[in-house]
Amino acid sequence: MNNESISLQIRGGATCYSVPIGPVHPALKEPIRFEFNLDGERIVGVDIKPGFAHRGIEYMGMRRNLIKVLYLAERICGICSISHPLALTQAVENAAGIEVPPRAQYIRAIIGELERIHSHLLWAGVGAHELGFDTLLHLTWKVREKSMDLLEQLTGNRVDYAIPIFSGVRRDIPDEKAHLAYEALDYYRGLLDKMIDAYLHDKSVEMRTRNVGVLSYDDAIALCAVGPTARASGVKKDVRQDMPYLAYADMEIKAITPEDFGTEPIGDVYDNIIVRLLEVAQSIEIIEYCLENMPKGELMSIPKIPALLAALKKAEGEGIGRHEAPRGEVFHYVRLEEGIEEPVVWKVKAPTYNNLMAWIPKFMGEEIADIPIIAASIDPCVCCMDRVHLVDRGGEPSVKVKDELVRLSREKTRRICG
Amino acid sequence: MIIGTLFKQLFGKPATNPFPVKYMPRSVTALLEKVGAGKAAINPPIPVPSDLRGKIAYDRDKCIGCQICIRVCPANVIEFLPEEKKIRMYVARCTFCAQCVDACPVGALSTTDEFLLADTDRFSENLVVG
Amino acid sequence: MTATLVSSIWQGVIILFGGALLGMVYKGFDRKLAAQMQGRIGPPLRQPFYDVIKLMIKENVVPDHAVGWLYNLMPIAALVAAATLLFYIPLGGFAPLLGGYGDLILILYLLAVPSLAMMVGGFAAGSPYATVGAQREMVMLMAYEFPLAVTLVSIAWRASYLVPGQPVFSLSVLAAHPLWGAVGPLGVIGLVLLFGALFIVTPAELTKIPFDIPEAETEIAGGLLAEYSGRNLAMFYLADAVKMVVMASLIIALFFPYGLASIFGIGGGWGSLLDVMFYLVKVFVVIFAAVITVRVGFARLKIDQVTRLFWLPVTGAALLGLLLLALDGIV
Amino acid sequence: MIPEEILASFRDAFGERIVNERTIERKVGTVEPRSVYDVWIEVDRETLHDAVEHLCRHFNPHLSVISGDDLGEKVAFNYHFATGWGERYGEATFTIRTFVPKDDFRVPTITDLLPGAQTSEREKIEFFGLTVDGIPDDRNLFLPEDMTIHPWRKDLEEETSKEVRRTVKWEGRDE
Repeated sequence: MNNESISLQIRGGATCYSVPIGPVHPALKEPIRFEFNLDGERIVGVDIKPGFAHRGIEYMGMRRNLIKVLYLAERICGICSISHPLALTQAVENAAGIEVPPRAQYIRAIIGELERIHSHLLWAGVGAHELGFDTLLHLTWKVREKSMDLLEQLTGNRVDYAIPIFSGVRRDIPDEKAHLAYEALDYYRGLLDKMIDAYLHDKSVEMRTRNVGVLSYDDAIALCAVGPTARASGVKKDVRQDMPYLAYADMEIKAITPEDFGTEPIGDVYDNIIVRLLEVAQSIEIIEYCLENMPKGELMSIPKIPALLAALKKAEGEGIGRHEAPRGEVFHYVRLEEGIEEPVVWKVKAPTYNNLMAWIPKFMGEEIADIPIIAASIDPCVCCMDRVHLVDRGGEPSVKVKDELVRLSREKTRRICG
Repeated sequence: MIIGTLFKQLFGKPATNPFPVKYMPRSVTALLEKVGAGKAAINPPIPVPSDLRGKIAYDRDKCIGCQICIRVCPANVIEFLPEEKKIRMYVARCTFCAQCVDACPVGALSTTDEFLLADTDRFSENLVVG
Repeated sequence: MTATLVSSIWQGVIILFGGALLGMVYKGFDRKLAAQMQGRIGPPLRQPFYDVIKLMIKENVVPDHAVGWLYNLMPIAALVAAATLLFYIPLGGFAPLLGGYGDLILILYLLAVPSLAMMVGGFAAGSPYATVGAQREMVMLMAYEFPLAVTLVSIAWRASYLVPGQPVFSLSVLAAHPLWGAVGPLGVIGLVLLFGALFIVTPAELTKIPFDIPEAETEIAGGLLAEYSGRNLAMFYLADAVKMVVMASLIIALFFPYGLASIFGIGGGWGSLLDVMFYLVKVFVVIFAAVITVRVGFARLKIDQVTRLFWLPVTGAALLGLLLLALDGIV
Repeated sequence: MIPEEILASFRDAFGERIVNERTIERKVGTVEPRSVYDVWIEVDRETLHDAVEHLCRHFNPHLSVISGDDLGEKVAFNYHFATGWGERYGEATFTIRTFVPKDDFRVPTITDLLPGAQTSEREKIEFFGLTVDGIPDDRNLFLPEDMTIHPWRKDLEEETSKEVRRTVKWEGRDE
């Protein structure tokens, strides 16, 4: 691919017209704006503008103590609500040199993989909805409930599990709860064939996804794509395999590509479905291994919170934490200084941050009808800031704060009712 | 084949839990009044585990006023009352991480399984603990 | 003379309101059963009525860039065309009110009018989504009109040999002389093919999944209807409901016009009532099979895929059906 | 990949131009612990582009992100790469750090080598006010287009907090 041609902004010729998609659009689950230049139904140019939900989390995080930062990190994304804490705890533990007890490592991995199951099922449902196949959406989300229920049983909440903490985990998985996990795993194992049948052997799904939104192997590498998006193109990149961490270091984990399904990787949406469904199967195996081989022992190496706060305040150094989230690599960089409770630097990299650029080759040359499914194919998670909004009504674009928006809304209500 | 599943579901029970009522009532407030008076029943929510991280309960007598919970609370829910050396929590801001429960050295805080906390006033009696 | 006119007007009013009412009831069934099939509870059966009432009292927004008069006129055109259709279609075993003044060809044109109205409304709305939707509707019309026309004309043409001396393009004549018993085995195969073609055209005519491309909620946010609101949207909604009944009635009139009353030998008022009930059941079955099951069982197709589907296999099936009917006439 | 290999290759190619280098070994695994490595090297801004080019030519890197650390007079930019992906235990993180003085606040772009770096570079432009020479697109990415403040610059703290405070006023209560 010609490097100069890749930009977030590619414009077509003069005969084109432009169609804006987003920030509010039924195809998008989170606010992001695409401006497509179209020639008939064909996409010849695209400009991507994220940032409608930028909350300044890193800015906030550099102004509060690390335990508070942990829960802030959990709220970067509601779906990867364990991935960011896992990466952050590892970064801080690497920086401060804190050991994590083996049992805690296993529990972190179990919750992480459960999240992968529910996230991939969520994605599969959204993908079906984008194709206009709502029935498949409802069927998929119905079975997704089981993993959410299990997470609620194990952690005490359906989202934002609050399980990892620096130096360990906060809750144990006792034997009386482990059987619930086995039950859920059996449930999913029995469903896998049906899922693969419903998605991969359905004619209308195949018609809409095969050779649509192709990301070539070379583009995936040049654009630094991560996670299932990269693996669908045949790039065998998976942090759990490449640079193991936590309990993943005890297991033989292999990056899943369409080759495991017996097909050549093309990098289209269909391959994305293959990779994600097979990863659900992989997660089931990992959880089972973890449950069976979970060592006994303590949960936190520094169990007292005041002692933990003191240890973190004393720590000096920098650390990198990486975790293979359902959508790809999550990366946290933290620098701590002695005597300062807050992280001096905290940089968060969510998977969509890398995959943003992968959208461009995927969109180019496709049709309007493919926009939703291609947009969904990288499983975007637009986790970003602000409660201000730009409004352009004839004059200069101006920043409206919430009070003003409330006032405008009330005015309109009055106008309609009166 | 998916069609088979569809027909099975056509005659089966829907997956949706009809909490609180199956269809939108003509008037929500009237229904709530009726439920309050015991004249109507609503469908219960799906049972939650006993160790759900719900609304935090506060044992005022046990509290020693050490303020560790205030240091760890990510949402600044907890206010310190200096005269009495006790705390007050504004549940409307709570993120239900229960870190304060873990941090409390004397066990004055605990989680409950209460989660139906919607209210029109964020300072209502139900949403201020302590 | 005056008496017949008054009675005709009365009948017309009854048919109009009855048709709209029926359409909304079937829409309610459509939503409820689709929900059940998807494992949901779904809205109550009377939800379409709530929707229409709510839309009627909502603000009618006209976008800044729209061509106002055209934009506001099109919903009325769509509803009027759909309502007019009711007068030409045999409902409940009765002969159509205006059966003597128009025939199958008129019905064919009237069926296209609501789609055309939506298309013009979409272009007039001045929104890119509506424009894309209108372009898609145009392509869709071109795709499914041909097999639809072939199907209707083949049947009438074959009937012209079997019931000589009658205006065979009139639906009531066709309904009175079902072809199934009159043709040979080749003809039956031909009729089955024609029925299949009409069956596939039905969801496209009604813009339901997998052919809801002009509206495609997740792609172009409702497309043609993206800018419509309030009363205008309610009129399109009603037109759609009426069209559903009309399409089902058309299939019934052409292929399943049989009544129960003659079989059981019940005459008079009770017989008519039984036939009406049976007709309602038949409409329900057709809608269930051609609309509800199809729309929950498939993904939305793309416009090029739809065009290919209608021009090659569906048109092919319709033409083959025509050929078989012709052969049947010769043999 | 053993980090020595990468480091040796860099020493050969750049010699004295590598200001600083550091390898951190970590043990992972609870049953049979094995080592994984974090490698850090520091180069001058002038060497940055060459170093990344060398990395791209020989080690097929993946750029995770570029992080920035405001140190007062200058800002440290860490280019967090990872190389050797594709096999078990094959990967090591490889961070190239460069210090950029605030009075000459510019770095060369690396998007000509790795197009995927654009997101990260644009983020540095808006959040630090950095100038990236040769980047094909330097518009704001995450922040509104008319936003002029640079939130991660510690010397511009006052302006930033004024903007932040204006937008996070809690309805009915000024905090």
